Amino acid sequence: MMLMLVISGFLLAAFVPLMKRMWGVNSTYVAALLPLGLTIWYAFQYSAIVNGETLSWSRPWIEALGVHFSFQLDGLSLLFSLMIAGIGVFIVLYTKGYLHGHPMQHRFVMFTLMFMASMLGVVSADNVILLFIFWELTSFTSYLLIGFNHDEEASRKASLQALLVTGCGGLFLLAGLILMSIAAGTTEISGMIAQRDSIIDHPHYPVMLGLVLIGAFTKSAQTPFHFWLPNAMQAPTPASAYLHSSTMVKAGVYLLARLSPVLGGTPEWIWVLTGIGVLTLITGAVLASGQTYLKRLLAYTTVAALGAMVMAIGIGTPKALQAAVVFLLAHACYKAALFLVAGIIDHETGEKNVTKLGGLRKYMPLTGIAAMIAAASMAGIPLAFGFIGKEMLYTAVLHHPALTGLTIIAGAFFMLVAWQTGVRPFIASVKETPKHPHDPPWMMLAGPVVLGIITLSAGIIPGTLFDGLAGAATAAILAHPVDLHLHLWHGINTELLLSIVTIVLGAVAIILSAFWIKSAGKLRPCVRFGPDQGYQNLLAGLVNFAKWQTRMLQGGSLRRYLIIIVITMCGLFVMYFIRANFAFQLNDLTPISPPLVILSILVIIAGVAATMTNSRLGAVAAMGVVGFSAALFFIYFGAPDLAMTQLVIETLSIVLLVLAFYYLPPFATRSTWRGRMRDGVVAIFAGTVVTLLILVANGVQLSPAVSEYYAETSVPLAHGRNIVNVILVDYRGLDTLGEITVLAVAGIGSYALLRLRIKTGGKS
Amino acid sequence: MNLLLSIPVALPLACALLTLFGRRNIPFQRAVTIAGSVLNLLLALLLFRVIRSDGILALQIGNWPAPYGITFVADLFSAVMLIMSGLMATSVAIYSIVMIDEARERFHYHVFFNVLIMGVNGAFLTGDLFNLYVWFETMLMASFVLLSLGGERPQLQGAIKYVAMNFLSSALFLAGVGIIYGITGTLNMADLAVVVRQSDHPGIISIASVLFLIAFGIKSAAFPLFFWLPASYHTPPSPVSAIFAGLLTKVGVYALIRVFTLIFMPETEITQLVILVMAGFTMVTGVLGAAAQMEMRRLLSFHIVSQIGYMIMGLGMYTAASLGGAVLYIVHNIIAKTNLFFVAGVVAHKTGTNDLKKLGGIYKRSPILAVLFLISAMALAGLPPLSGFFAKLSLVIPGLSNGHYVVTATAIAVGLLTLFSMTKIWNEVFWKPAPGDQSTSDAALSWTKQEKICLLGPVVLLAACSVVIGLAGGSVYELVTDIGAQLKSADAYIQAVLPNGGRVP
Amino acid sequence: MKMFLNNILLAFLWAMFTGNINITSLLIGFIVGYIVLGSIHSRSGTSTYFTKVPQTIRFILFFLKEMVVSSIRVAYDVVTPTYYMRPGVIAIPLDTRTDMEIALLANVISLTPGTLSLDVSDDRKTLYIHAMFVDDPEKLRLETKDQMEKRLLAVMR
Amino acid sequence: MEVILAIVIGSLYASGLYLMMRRNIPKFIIGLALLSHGANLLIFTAGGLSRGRPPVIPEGLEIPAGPIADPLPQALILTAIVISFALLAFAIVLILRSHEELKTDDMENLRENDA
Amino acid sequence: MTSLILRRSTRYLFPVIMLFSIYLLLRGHNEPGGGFVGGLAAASAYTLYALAYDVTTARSLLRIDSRLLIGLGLLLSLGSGMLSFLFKQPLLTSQWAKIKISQQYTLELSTPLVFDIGVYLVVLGVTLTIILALADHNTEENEA
Amino acid sequence: MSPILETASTISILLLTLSMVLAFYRVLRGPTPPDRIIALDLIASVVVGILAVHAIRTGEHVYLTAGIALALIAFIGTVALALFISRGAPH
Amino acid sequence: MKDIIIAIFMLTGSLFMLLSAIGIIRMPDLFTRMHAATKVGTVGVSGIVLSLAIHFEEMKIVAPAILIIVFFLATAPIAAHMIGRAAYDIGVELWKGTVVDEWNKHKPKNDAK
Ligand code: NA
Ligand code: NA
Repeated sequence: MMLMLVISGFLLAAFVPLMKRMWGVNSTYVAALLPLGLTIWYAFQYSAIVNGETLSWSRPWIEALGVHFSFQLDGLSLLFSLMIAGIGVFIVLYTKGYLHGHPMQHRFVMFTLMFMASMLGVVSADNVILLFIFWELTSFTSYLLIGFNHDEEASRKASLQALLVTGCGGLFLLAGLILMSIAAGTTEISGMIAQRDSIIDHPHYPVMLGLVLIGAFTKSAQTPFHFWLPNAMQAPTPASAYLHSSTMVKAGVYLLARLSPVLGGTPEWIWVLTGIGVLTLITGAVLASGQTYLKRLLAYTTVAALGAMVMAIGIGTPKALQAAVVFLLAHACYKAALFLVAGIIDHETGEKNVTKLGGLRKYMPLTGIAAMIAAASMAGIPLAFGFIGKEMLYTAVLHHPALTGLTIIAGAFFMLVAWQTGVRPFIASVKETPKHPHDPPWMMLAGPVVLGIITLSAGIIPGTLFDGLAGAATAAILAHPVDLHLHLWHGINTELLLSIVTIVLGAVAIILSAFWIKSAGKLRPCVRFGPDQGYQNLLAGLVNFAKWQTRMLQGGSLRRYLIIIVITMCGLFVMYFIRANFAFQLNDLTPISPPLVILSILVIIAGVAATMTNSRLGAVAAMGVVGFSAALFFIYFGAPDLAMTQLVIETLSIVLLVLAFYYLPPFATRSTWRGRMRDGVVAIFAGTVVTLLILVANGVQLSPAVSEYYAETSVPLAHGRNIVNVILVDYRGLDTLGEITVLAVAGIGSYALLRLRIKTGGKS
Repeated sequence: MNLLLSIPVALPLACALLTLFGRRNIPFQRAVTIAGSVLNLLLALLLFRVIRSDGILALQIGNWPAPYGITFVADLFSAVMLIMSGLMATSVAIYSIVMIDEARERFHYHVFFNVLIMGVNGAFLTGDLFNLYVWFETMLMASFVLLSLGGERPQLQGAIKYVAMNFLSSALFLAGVGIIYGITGTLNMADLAVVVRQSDHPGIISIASVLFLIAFGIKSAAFPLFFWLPASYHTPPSPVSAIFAGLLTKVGVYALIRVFTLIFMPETEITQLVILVMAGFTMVTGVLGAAAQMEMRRLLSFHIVSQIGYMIMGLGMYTAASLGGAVLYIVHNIIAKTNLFFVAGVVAHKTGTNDLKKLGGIYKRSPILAVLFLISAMALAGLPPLSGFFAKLSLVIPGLSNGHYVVTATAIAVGLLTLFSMTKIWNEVFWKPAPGDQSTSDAALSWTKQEKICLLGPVVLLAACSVVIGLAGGSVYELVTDIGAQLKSADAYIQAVLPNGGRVP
Repeated sequence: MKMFLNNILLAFLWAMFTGNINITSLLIGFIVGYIVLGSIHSRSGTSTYFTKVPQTIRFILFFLKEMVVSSIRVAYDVVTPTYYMRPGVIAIPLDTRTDMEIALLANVISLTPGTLSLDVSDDRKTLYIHAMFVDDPEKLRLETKDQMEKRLLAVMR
Repeated sequence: MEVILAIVIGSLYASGLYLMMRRNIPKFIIGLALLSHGANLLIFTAGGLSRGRPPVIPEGLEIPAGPIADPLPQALILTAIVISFALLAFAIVLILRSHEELKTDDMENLRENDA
Repeated sequence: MTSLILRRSTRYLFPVIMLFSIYLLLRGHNEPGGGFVGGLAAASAYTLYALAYDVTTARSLLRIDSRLLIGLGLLLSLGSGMLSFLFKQPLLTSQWAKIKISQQYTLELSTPLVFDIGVYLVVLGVTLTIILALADHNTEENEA
Repeated sequence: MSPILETASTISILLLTLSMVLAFYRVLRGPTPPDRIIALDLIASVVVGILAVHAIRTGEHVYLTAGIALALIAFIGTVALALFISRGAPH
Repeated sequence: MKDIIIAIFMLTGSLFMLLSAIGIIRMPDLFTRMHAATKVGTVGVSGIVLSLAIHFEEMKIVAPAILIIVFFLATAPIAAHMIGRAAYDIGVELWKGTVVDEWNKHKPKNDAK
């Protein structure tokens, strides 16, 4: 059941092309029914989960690898699932308007559904490998979504970047998860929680932690991996709204929250998460403030917000975790709304630069209201949900002055960005835009409006709306129940004061914004030293290194290939010879016969002569001598069949060579003296190794040879007196069958090669 | 039942003969090749079922008792490889109908193809070291001809190097056989396994094993012995590239695994180390080679090298699990790689080039081709839940469990680079707008009925396999675990070949 | 007829190969020979095969003697420090007509006293030989024609 | 004798390899042939040299009268000889065709397709 | 124009060599010889013919396309090996039949012999295919 | 085997091997291509000689067939080589 | 007695072989070397093979032995003729002591390569 629910997005995606054929553009509406249905289903689970129940479902998949279809729906999962499915509804609807008339609209919907399913999988999987599978699928589907406008090079680059960065992180994550599984002896997260000690105390714990964190940080765009997220704004806006504000980028946060009871609480955990989190918070906030393009502005604040969540999880106190959950929820609502609004603005005006926008409230009042609510939430203005989140965050960091200070500064920047993105375009003086704007169709407005309503109501009655869900989620992170209550008003306390400070600072920032943007613009060259440039350099360096390596190794010179192979072989032999550490057993040798010695010298000279001569006839003759001598060896040691075959083949080989040389140019010496010396040394090295090898084998006889059997059975059983022939046609006839097949192919193949000439087409 | 064991060799030879005699009738040749391949596949499936339920089958060719005659042995590993061979033969045979020009068919393409399959099947089945050499030569000779048939310039350039290095490999293999026979007096691999396990001269056996390591290392294109592969695999017609890329190199790996698990591996840790080092460098150099390429088939060729590294990594770790992983990787890679070469061929067929710079817009022009490519490419890159992911996982887990951190980390990192290369193809060939004249280059690709069946059919089939292996991971993995166990402990193999304990001394 | 004789000859040859000269081996030899001859189509006829036998034997003996003698002469020149030879290339006008006769003559000349056939002129009327001991070209020419060609033709015709 | 033969085989391997490394393509063929000779002799030597009788059982006997040379390596070499002959023939044809198409006898001119 | 002497000599040497090759083939099971060396010897005979005359003559002497000869040989070998399937025996299990011709002479028919004949034909066919194709290589034709 | 034959055959083998060495020298030296060919041709004859002496020494007649093969077939190589040097190749 | 005859044949044959080999070393030009190689070599082989025939006596061995001789006699002159012709064709120089070259009259020198 749960498997079907989770992957229903994939199933429906498979039918999207068919739906398109049946219902045309309206199929998008049909597609929206799925997230809607899912949202409703999850909503139905609400009460049970809030009451502390956990829904789990498990089916075996790959037992031996510890991969099961095991899902678990607890508070944390439910929170995310509701977000994913719920926002999914609006995204799909939004697409209908945003990609109106786009021939590939259905494909975008398809990818969105697939992404949704992957995301649901990530947040419901209990098995780490299963989780990883969905994790990778989110990377992959987001690759397709970011690269949706693939005609543009920027889109392709950005999608690749996102894929490589998150994919790279994914691989670290995989290693980390496997190491954790090995340490814990289970692949289920629920099981790992029980085995927490064996993981925490494992000598490889820092490694596991590091690996998992890299995975989470890349996904959630933590500094220094944050750079891919702003670039990913090449994606169509609904994708950005979905992936890069409310869902995918939060997968890392989810993972940290999910594994917090397994890995968390250690000093390493706390320091790294808090440090990276706050660093990301500040980086994102500062970089955001210098931007003028709508979506990039939003993207950088997303980075910052993710940093805040990571920081909160790192702190790890119940209050901090609560803050993380609530902030996450609030952020999802306002950021998705703002992205959608940004898309509407872009769609309606054709303008992306906030400084060139103004007075839109006249043309798109509804959009403006929704945008301003979202902006208020982002700025942390009371009555908006964001205020609650920010207050709680302050509570969480309060004990630490540095964190508090940095958070306040970030909050001020948030307010600036909220102003830039959600307010200014609507209230500033009217500016000309490429297109004449007006409120978008309802499908596009639905998202911002509904999210605005939620933001507002959650800001006013947070407890009623989210006490249960946030509590259950926090409980899941803590792995024990908590009592959580959200209030708009806590009385006058430090947090409130900090909020006021933030708002004042933010107001100042807004007033100084024009100046700030200008000076921040000057800072932009600094980005050259940032991680984005690092990524570019790394990639270019990789390709250059690859080219260099390929030139070195695969340069096209056969002799170099051969030399490398031969030296490798000889090197290995030498290594083995030395390691084996034995003496040659040169006993039991056949007595030396002077004529054979002479013959041997003859063969050696002939071989060397063949290498030295530039006379083709000389080479052929030398070869002939080697052949005749080999035949004589065969005769001396009792192999008449071999000798005869060798002699006849020698003749035919000569004919063949003569024919070949008729068509080929005469021999020529092309190598330098040095080259010949080098080849000679390598060849002699190889020859020496072969000689040693034979001598090694010569002294050993581990068991009697099987051929005794042939001598005994050749006449009585195989009816032949020439044992060699009997072996060839009977005992080992299959060898011969294979061999004549080789021959046949050589014959027919040579014929075909000689006769068939196909002129090369394009390639010269 | 075990009498059937010789059919995978006899049948392709019979088909080769039929196609030789029917050389003027091309439709007849095609029908014979396809029918033969399908029969082979069915037979392999049947054998697999039998072996899965009844255990290892052995057949004494010529009715001479082992170890005196030649034994054919089919354990699970062999059976799976036979299925692969049948599957590849079938899909390539169908694919060839469109992709091989009639001139080559008139010049006995089908003969060579069938002989190639015969050699491959023989190599998978034989339990005799010298017989293995013969099948390697059969395969090799057929591949020489297939590679050069047609005599186009790039073909010939590649073929010379291919011939040179594979000849060297054969010479070393032959030398190895000679030495091994000299030392042990037997060629039967099960008998060898017995002799070696009882011997007190491990050093000498392991010295002899170097010859096999190099010989099979060359055949399977491991570092630093792979040079012939990128030099040649992109030059012949695409069906030939496809069968080479998918099946042929894996025969080398098969031999490596077979010989080293059965005969040499029990010997020494150093061999394991050597293999692991080889594996790591193979992965890295291959994938970097691919990163430097701007031509589809060349890029894919380097990837073959890279992925061979994974397979021999499984051998190098030498646990039941890692051996199973290696087998799974082989299976996955045969399917995915063949399919990628198929797609590359189709792209070249439709556009006239495989040059990434000149290509583009295929995503728009043929979404179906794009999807099919993407499935295989992502399978290759190890995207879950496709076959490649589990294949990699089944190597990574034993790697991390047994403390082979360096090579495992390499394997994981190379996965990312593989992804990089696959997306490069995807970007350049499919996503990027076609360079040049938009009006002609944006038109949707049209497929004749024959093309639909012969080009897309096999591609769909193999892509489906990649998906199914991933999704049906449970039973597949159970199978490879059993294969790994069978390989790790040679007992069942020896028992099947030498039921009476072999020779009476 | 010639065909038949050839066949018999081959059958005999077969028996000699096997070393068992008896009916069965001759019979098999005949069959094998038939196949061999059947695979080529040679046709040129003489009929007086049986009458030539004594002449042939005499010629063979003469030839063998000449061969040994000439070998000794050459060998002598090889071992002795000074060269006694007076080599030269001589043209010998031919009376032989058929190709077979020319070929046989040339081969026989090659194997006998210090002479070596180099080539036959295109009009088949002259045989060029290399001789080791050319004291007088005319004498050598006559000797060769008289001793070799005449005897050979006697056998052949 | 084994030692001497081992040296002979080593020298054949060396000569063969050296010729295969030449830039001049026709020399490659000779290298191939020498290497094959080396491999054949290697099997012969490694299989055990013996001054025994040839492995032909005299007529009328059931089993050989005395020790015989090991017939198995001989059979293997016979197979290998013929295979290397086929390889040699094919290599010759291939090199000939390459020379025709590529118009060069220099191995170093065959680089364009490698990477 | 090749040498007249060579051509004439070839006419009588050719059948002799062929005979020798068949002799080698048939005695192979009991004495040195066999299909390989027999086939090679036969190929030498045809090669001699091609050298003395020309390729066309040598081809016409063979009468049958050498590639078919290869196929025929392989077919014989494979067929003799598969005969054992009839008796439910493994591939290449030898079958023997003795036919008594006369008192001393028994004709032994056996699958190994047929197998060896196949080898002979393949070796002959292959060698000839290659040598003849090489020898008249300059013609450009694309006909199979 | 009698001592006479033993000695004679040993001397013979040595003489023949020596002949081979000398012929081989001519193969290496040339100077003209035909020189190499006749030397190779002579080596073939020497091989038959060695073969025959070896047959006597061992009492094995099975080597004889190899002698026939050489006598009948080796000259074909010589013919091919001769044709090669005179005209480049046969056709 | 028989052994002595065998030994004589064998040694004579071998000696002839050696002389033939010395011949092709010592003789001044190709054509004279050919005399040594062809004739002396053939006689040498024949001697050795004859000794073999005498040694074994049986028809089974004598017949093939004779065949070896016959075949040598049949093929050696052909080979010699082909080489001689080729040598003359490509203009291999005759020894300076050559007394007469009648072929040259019919064959213009520029024909040689
Ligand atoms: Na030994
Ligand atoms: Na040994």
